[in-house]
Amino acid sequence: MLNLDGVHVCYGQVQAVRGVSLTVGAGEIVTLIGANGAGKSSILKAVSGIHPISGGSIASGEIQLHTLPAHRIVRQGISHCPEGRRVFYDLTVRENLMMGGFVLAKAECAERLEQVLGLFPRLAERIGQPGGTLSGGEQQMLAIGRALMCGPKLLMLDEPSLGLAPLMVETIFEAIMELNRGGLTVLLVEQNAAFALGVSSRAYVLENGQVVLSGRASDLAADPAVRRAYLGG
Amino acid sequence: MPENGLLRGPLFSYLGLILIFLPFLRERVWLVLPIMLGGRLLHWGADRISASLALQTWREKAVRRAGRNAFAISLALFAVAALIPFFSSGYVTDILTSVVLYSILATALNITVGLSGILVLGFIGFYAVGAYTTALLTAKFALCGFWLALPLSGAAALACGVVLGAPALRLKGDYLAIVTLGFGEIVRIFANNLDSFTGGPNGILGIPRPAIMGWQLASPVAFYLFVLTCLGVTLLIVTRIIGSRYGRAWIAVRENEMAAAAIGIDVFRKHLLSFALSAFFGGIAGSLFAVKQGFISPDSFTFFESVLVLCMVVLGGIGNPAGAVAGAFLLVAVPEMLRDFQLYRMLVFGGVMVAFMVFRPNGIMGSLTFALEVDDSRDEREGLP
Amino acid sequence: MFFQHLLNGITIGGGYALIALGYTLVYGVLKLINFAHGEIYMIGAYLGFILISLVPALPPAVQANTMLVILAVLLLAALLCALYGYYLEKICYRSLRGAPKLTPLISALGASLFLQNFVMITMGARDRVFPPVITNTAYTVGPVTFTFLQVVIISSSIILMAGLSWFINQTRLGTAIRAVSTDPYMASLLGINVDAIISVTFMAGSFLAACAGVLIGIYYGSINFTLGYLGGIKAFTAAVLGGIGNCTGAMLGGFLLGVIEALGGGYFSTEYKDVYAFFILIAVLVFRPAGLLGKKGGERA
Amino acid sequence: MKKVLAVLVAGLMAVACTKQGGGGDLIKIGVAGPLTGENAAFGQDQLNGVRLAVEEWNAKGGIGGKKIAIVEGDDQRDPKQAVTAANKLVNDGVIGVIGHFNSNCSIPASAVYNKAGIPQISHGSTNPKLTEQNFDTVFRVCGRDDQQGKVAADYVSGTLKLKKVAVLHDKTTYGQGLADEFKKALGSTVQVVAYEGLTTGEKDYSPVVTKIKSLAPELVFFGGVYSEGGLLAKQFRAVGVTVPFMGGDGIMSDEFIKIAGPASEGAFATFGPDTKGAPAAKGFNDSYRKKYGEPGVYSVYAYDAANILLQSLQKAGSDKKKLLEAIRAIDYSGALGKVQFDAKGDVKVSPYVVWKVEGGSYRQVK
Repeated sequence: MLNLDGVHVCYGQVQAVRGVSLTVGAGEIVTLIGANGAGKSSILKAVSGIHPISGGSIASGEIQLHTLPAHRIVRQGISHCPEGRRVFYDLTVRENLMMGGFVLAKAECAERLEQVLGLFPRLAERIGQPGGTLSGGEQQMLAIGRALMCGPKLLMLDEPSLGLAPLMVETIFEAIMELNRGGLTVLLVEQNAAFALGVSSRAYVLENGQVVLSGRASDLAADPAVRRAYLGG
Repeated sequence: MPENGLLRGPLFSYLGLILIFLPFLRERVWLVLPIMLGGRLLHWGADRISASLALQTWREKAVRRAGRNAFAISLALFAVAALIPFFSSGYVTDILTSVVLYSILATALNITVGLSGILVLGFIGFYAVGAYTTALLTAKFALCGFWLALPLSGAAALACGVVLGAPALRLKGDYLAIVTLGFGEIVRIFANNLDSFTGGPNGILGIPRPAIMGWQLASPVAFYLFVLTCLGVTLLIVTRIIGSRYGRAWIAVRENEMAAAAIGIDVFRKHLLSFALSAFFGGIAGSLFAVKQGFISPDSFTFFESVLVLCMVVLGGIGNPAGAVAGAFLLVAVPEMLRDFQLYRMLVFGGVMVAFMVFRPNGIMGSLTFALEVDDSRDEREGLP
Repeated sequence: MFFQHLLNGITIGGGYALIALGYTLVYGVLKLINFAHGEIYMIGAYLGFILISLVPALPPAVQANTMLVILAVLLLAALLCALYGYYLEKICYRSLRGAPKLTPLISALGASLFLQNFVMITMGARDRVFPPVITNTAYTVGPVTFTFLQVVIISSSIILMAGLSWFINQTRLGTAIRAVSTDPYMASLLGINVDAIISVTFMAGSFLAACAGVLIGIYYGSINFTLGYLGGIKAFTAAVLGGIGNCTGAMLGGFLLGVIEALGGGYFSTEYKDVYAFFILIAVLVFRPAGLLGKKGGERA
Repeated sequence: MKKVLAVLVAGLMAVACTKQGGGGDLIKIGVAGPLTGENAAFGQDQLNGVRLAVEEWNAKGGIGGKKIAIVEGDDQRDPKQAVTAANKLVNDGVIGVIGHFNSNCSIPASAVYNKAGIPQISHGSTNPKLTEQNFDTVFRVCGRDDQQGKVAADYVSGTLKLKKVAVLHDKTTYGQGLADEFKKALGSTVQVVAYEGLTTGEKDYSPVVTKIKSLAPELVFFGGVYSEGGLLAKQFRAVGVTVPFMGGDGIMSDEFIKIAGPASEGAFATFGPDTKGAPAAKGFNDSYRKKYGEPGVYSVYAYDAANILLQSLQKAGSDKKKLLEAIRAIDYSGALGKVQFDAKGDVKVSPYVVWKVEGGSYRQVK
């Protein structure tokens, strides 16, 4: 589904990602865990084409993603739900969702809208409200719903639980798992390592822009070093 | 990165658009086409050249080296500038005097635009206040000599700066910009309409040249040397201020207002101070302009002039005092050099301005720190791991 | 007399509003002031003039249909002018994306000078006189005298604004423009081609400016190459008055500016007409720092 | 970067060079005026007028075996640019200057020419101040606004016998100067019901038109040029004000009639006597039309100014003092008729007459 090979990402003089290689197989939930500044978000940005890579390659099947501009990558079925939700504040919930389906034909878009509203009934209640008036959790639902509108094969989620009440976090993660059961591949970046490892099949641990550990999520959850560093005990 | 489609598409389409004007074309218009073509080709060439990293590092090194020896270099440049009129004509001296006057003006504007990051679109208003103060004091009402009028002109402009700044500086970015634009226009309209006071559109004639110890600065060369000295003093004061604690506070405010406020800098007062200071030097420049021309009228203080001065600051490199001088030189001297293009002068000038920005978006001497600050635009900054 | 001034103000305000929309649209997506917009308006007027002068070459049967001809001229001029807007953005702005904030200002001004002088050279420095395409009958209702052309101007500016409103609020492309202006980064993550949207925005703004140019050319009857300067400043003021970045604000600002000028000029002195406008602007900004309909926080960081 | 700049500079020079025909065997005369910018139309008329005169002289073999060349000085109607352009012309070694056009440019520039001791013959600056500076280098072939204002005022109060007029001007040195002189010359019998300034470059004058309509004057006088004048006349007519419109030499142009359309009918303008129909100017008109199209009203003034300069030069030689004396003593008769200068540099005979638009073109009425 997704192959990163020796990817480097730079911000000016700063090297954020140094030679990361990882794979995400079809139908998997893969988690990237690591401290702030470990390079997790940078990897997602590199995949979605928002930030250019300075070395290595990113491929999905035959397609070299890093050669495409950002707006073309969505058309490859890769959707990126960034950190901080970034709901369009002035646009209504419906408009927000419709924007998620911008790459689709109009009829198809309306169809997807029904599906997404089915997944998040809360959004259906708020359909005419501007995005900015929603609560944090609702905004997160909207952000995920919007990312799903294009009917992606791979969904990249950046910190979906950030700043949410625990109950809401559970709702969100349940939705993610349900989507996964429906065949969606998920690449997750999460600070809440306990939750993340609980839902995912495999995980990579990043430090200073490099992969230091990788393996099955359950194995990593049992790893003493990981427990000490990320699971608080 | 998106492919560079600049070369292929527009050329032919522009040709098409020009053809719309065809029924009215005269033979001479074909001169325009090579210029447009040339512009595109140059752009393409510049892309190629700036792509080579060697140039970038070469430039950085040169800038650093120049930075270390800034004082010596400026002294040498001033010496050269002071000698030029002795080897050239009155016309060149006249142009150079204009360059120096605009340099003072651009340096003054650079205090707000460059150091505090405030966009000012009506800066010429302060210049006008200074010029009219001098004209009224020395010519119209003959109340005092130039040497008293000079600081008074600065003071009058400074007072305007405070009066305008106190309410306006609470506004943000482009809103502030248009308030200053309004100010500039209001000053000009009043100057044009208060006939009995400012002479209306006729302006004020017969402003005497200053005298130093009884020696009238009547000759163009003497006057040129005088304004050059004024520029030197202005630059010295401004660079001193930049290097001081105040200057660093300004830069802090420019880089990040919130953070500056958080460490206890009173952002509003810093802005007001820089605004007033900038107005003061603008007034001084206006006063010098009045005695240079010997005649002022509202025509000299249009919005276009404000924009021209702003262009000097940006073209030279925002926040860099040397850049302001370079920008002034470029924008005064280049149109003069282009006089031989006659009818096409301003057309070519416009084209050169566009080309210049496309080649060197940071200005001729854009300070490196500023360039870096701008490079990480919003999106990337948020993504910094 | 008050109503007469009001009507005069609304007529001229309609033109300001159409141009102001261009500033506001571009400001929305790029967060910068398109200083060459006034020149685009001027170009639009000239394109209209060129097209109208071609009308006598048409078969008489077509010419007889005056309104249709004018509509066609308006549309064609606006579409051609949209191309100017497209290339203006491509040459002066696109290559400067990510450059210091004031840099595009210079290239825009350079483009202004270029376009202005280009038109001066190709079309001549003299005023160009629009052929009188519509017989301009005057009507008097009570104390107010208005002309047929005034009605045309006001109604077409309202129709155009309604059209823009529909485009921005009801279509997918329009929603994408709004999305890009709130968060271009997120928009590109959703597969929206931000560059293309910016081009569309410039084209829409230029389209409206050209309409204003042609209408004003027909209304006043003469145009010259310096037209864009004053029109540009006034419309920019209107856009800020209403709250730059806000389309309704631009329309409101345009009409308001026109009315202020008409009333100020009519009741006090014409010489200070622009002063009233700027004073009101400053007063409004002091109390509402982001314009009449702007968002509280002023501009986004 | 250096390379690019080099290419750029080389390109500029290449184009620049094609425009220059160097050589020291030339007599240079300056043409200073608004060659670009808002008033470029006037500037181009002026330039073409001078060009025609120079071509004629060159066709005759020049002066003293030397060809005559024109050096252009563009002032963009900006006084500051005017001083710069004047300095440039002086520096280029011109023996005399035709121009400037706008009074606000002529006045500051005249100081430069005076200092250099070279003659300046303005073809269109009518503001009295120009020749009131005691400069022996300043001449003009056009009249003065005080003469012109008086002729207009006399016509209004004497011939038309009107009692109420509105006075408008465009807030320029020329326009306001003329309006003031007109107002001054009206005397006590005529009431000025409105005196207002307009902004040049604007299209909409409805506030002032509405206001003046309510004051019901019997005539509207406008000090300014045709761009604004035409629009004003048109807008007055559109709201039903049918009283005559009057202006100075600035609206004396076919452009005025074109812009105002039918509203120009019956409008008055003060200007010099007929040149287009005058037999003396026939030669000028014919050859101008052939080369540059329809002459602007000031083309002939520029043409004659150039002829006066060149004729004096032929007589006096290149000595500056002698040249000035020769111009002052000239008894010229050309397209404009007879031209002689008084001590100040003004023309001896006040040239103004009143014109009226009848049947879509200007006719001399007095």
